Amino acid sequence: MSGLESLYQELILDHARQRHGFGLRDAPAAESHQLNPTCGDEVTLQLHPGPDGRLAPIAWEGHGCSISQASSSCLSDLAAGLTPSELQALVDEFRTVIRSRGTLEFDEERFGDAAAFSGVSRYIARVKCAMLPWVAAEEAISRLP
Amino acid sequence: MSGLESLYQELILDHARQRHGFGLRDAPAAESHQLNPTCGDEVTLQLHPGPDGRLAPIAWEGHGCSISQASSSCLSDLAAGLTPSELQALVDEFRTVIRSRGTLEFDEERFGDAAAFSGVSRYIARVKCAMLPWVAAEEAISRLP
Amino acid sequence: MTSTPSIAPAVPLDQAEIAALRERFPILAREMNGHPLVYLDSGATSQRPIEVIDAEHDYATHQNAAVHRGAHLLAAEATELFEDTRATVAAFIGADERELVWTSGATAALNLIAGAIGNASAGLGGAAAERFRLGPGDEIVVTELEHHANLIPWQQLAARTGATLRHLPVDDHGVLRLDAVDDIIGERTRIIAFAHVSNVTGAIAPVSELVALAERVGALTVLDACQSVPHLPVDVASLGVDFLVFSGHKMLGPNGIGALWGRRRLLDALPPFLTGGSMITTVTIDGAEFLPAPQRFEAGTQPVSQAIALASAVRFLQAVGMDRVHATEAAYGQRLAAGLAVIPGVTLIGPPPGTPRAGLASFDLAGVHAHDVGQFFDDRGIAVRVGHHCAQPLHRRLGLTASTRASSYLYTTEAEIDAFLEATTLVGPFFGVSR
Amino acid sequence: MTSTPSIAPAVPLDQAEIAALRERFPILAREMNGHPLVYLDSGATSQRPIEVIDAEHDYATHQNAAVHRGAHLLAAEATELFEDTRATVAAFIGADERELVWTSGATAALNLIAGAIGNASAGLGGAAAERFRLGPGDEIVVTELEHHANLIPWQQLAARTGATLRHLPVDDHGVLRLDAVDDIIGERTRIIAFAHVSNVTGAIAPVSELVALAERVGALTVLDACQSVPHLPVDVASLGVDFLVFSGHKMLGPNGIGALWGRRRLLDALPPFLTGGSMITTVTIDGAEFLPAPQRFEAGTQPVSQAIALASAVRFLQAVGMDRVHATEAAYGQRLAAGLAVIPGVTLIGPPPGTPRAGLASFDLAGVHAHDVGQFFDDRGIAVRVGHHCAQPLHRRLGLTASTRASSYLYTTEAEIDAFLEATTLVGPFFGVSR
Ligand SMILES: Cc1ncc(COP(=O)(O)O)c(C=O)c1O
Ligand SMILES: Cc1ncc(COP(=O)(O)O)c(C=O)c1O
Ligand code: FES
Ligand code: FES
Repeated sequence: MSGLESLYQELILDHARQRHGFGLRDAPAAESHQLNPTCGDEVTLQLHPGPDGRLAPIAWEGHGCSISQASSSCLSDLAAGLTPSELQALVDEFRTVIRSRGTLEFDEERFGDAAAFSGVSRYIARVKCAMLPWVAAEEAISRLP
Repeated sequence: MSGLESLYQELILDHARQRHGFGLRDAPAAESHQLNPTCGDEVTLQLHPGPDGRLAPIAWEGHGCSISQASSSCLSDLAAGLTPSELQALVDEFRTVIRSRGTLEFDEERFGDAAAFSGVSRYIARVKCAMLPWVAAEEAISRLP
Repeated sequence: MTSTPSIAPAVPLDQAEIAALRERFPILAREMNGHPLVYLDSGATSQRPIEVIDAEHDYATHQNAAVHRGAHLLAAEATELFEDTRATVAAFIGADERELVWTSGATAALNLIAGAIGNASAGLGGAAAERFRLGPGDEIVVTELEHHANLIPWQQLAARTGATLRHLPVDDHGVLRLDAVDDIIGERTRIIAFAHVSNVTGAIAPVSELVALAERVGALTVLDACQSVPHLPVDVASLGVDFLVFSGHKMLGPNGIGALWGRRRLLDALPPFLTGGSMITTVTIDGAEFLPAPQRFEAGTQPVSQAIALASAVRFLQAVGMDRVHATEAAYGQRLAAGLAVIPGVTLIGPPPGTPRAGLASFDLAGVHAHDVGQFFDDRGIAVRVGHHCAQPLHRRLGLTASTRASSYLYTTEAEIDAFLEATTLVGPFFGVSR
Repeated sequence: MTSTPSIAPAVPLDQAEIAALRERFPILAREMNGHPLVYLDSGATSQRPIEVIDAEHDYATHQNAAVHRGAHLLAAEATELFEDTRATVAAFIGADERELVWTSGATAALNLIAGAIGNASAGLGGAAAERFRLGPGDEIVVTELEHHANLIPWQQLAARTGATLRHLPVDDHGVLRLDAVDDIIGERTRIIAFAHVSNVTGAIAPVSELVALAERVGALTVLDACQSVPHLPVDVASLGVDFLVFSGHKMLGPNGIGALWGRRRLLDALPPFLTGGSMITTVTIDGAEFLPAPQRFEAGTQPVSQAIALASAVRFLQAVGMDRVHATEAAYGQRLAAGLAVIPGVTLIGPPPGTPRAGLASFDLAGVHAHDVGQFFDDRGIAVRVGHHCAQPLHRRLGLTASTRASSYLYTTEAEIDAFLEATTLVGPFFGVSR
């Protein structure tokens, strides 16, 4: 797999084109807006309550590169059915791996499609792209009532 | 003659100690104050009328290094008996030689004791010292009524 | 349209000459991601020839000393070298050396002008500085395509003084609309600040028209020459502006140095901006008197080794000939514009092919974010710039957040331009953008 | 009296260690006027070891690119190198890297603080910046021995805001008079700015006393650490000041770089000073929003190669050990003071022999102008500084226009100190000053 193909895995390009969870909804439990100052891209992300005190899929809007869009899309799927503190644990893990400069890999069991982001961790300049929605999720969690 | 002795010739050190023309007088025909910004030293110089439309010895006060003090002292002597335009011509010649970086020498006939300043022209940092009273003389000439 | 003095068409460098020049730039021999480096980011920062790198090295190794304050020979030598660099760089833009002020870069130079005018407006600088005073009712005019460095300092000046900031708009391609000029520039206009060459569109500003307008209304002109001094013959006398700024690192020189040029009578009337050592005559605990320009604006220890390296860069450029540099890059600009314009999905920003532009071009590729475009190029060893290029208002006006820019210099080859164009055709397919 | 954390007495470098260190400094092998160079002007600017010179050379040769905005690998590499330098230099002064702002030098850093407070006082920076607002009735306190760089910016700030500038006086030897403190520092005091080590007297300021006073009245403290960071172990946390500045070229680093350190909550509340690219989040034609510190204060292209060289200088100093550097120079300071004090006609400036001082000493020689003294030294290859050392108020207070200063560094030998002292005994006789 060439460098470029490890970064832009098919799964990532698919998520970037078909953005799961795109579109904000009324009455979120919490919301966060994040801007990536190096590029000017933005995401607005909402947490909505689902059944059993767990979260519904994340709703979001924003614009950015395919990495950030795909990351938001995968995150939307992943959040569904987690408790806020489980989601926070996932954010922490995601950050650890994505900042590892290629020394760590995502666990496919835990991260599903988002495991395709393993290749991003070698591209220091793109780590912020992948992190963008996760930072927003973290802030939104801290704002939950 | 070592470098230092060519710069500080006996004549120069004598003039620096026994400053001819030191002390301002009332009612000058023209006056100028000059400051050497690199060191903060200053000179105030006066032109006074002498006989036959010619100049009296220059009167001056100020503080500075031995080069600037000796230069003022020699200039005071030299100006006596010159017309203002003759003095201006001397200023121009002095400037040319002192800025020549050692390539020109002062004519002893014309410059008298001030010919001892030939050695200064090789010390770029000290050219401003030697020039200080001459710049003041030039400004004073331009202010003559 | 260009206000540069070279009218006779110069001969572009031929590719053999360029190949020889490239030998002087060690970094151009690097490999990136398994490909030879294709450096098309000179608009951001240029590479340095070995002469320039060595000039700084030699100074640090043999001659380093504090300038202007030294009685010792080492300091006298350093001072002389330093002052010679001022004469060299001033001559390069047709200026008197007393009109050239060293700064840490173009951004610092623009802040200096705006900040000094702000000081004058706050009453500093005495009667001489009165002419610079701004207040409510006064207007500062910029253009919609300015680099943030030539925009935010004026916003800040307006905020501090109560003056109003206005702007000359651009059209849908990012080209300055001169039809709007009469509504914007008028009796209230006190300052007109604009880029000589846009770092995004590559367009060359109508300097003489804007200078004529400024003269009619008595406004000061400030020219951001960051993208012109490195690439075109620039002569301040024929440009007719009042102030001009540029950066060393964009013209084969090092980081950390730039310059402000200004008319002497203006510089001598302007109060200082940065204050400290080496710019004063007399200081008491309560107040200070300042040296005339340029020293008045050069507080503190100066970038001496950088000035020496910059002078070496200037000699390198002079040896090649700025008219030939310009002719070479103008041809590259056309090749880039023409090549991009025909690629499916590409929208070229700035002047259309066939109209004058500098040796750079920016574009948008429908459906692919600029950072993804840049990543694709990087994988092939092609270094381009992506983002808003510090010109957010222009991008917003064009409906973009980011674009991709290729910018050339005298060491760029035709083959590199073509490699870039070929890669551009492959980006859409890679990202599956159907067309 | 010193507020540095090193209490345990460190062992000075022995002369063999110094001889080995000197091998790293190529310029020290130079001859001046037929004599080996004796460089006693490190207080003005220090010399650079080959490691530092090469760090910059290597960067320019292999890695140069614009940082922070690049999608390409060259830019990513440069950005990483650049950000690592911040961590290195911050750690050197015990700081968090988010609290370290690059500037072009200490003068620029002091202007940044004073200018940003000026902006806050003009209403910029919103509610967060309110705490910095100065106006009539407020007081800024400096000392009578400040370098012009830590005096004129405060004069300008006072002039712009209507605040009053006051000063702590010195005694007849140029030593700070703490007995006057209670009359000067009080409820109206908003800022206290002072030098950690005086570049003229070599005295070390009573930092903890002044910080305690500032805390009592709620004033901000600004420490000019130009002559301390290069020579003593400095730890911002134990100093307790709010802001601190220093210059790279005085600590084995290159020209064109310096730093401002500030407490994070203060930096984040302070409006920017220089504005332009790379310090914003969103820019419209009418206004801009700024990044947090440190980027908020780093407008435009940064001194990247200089930061890399400075980090290399810091590693050099760390390898030697700042406590040992300090111990070595403290001994030289005593040797200088004791040696000068007994020479006929010499008046030592600053603390008397036996009291703590840095590794420098300034003096007046009755009947011989300082520039003549300097010339005498120069003829023997001894480079010292003469003049007012950018401290005119101090010199005026001592009844002098100029003095002669010898300043050491880690590469200075005892033999050099002694050669200087011996030469000093010969100056009076040469100029025929009878005694
Ligand atoms: C048109 C223009 N103006 C200003 C600047 C700012 O220059 P610097 O970052 O060197 O201060 C740049 C470069 O980034 C530019 O291209
Ligand atoms: C005590 C002190 N403060 C400030 C400065 C100014 O530093 P710079 O000229 O590097 O900006 C110096 C050095 O000249 C200094 O010794
Ligand atoms: S480039 Fe903006 S989020 Fe990726
Ligand atoms: S040193 Fe001041 S006049 Fe000579």
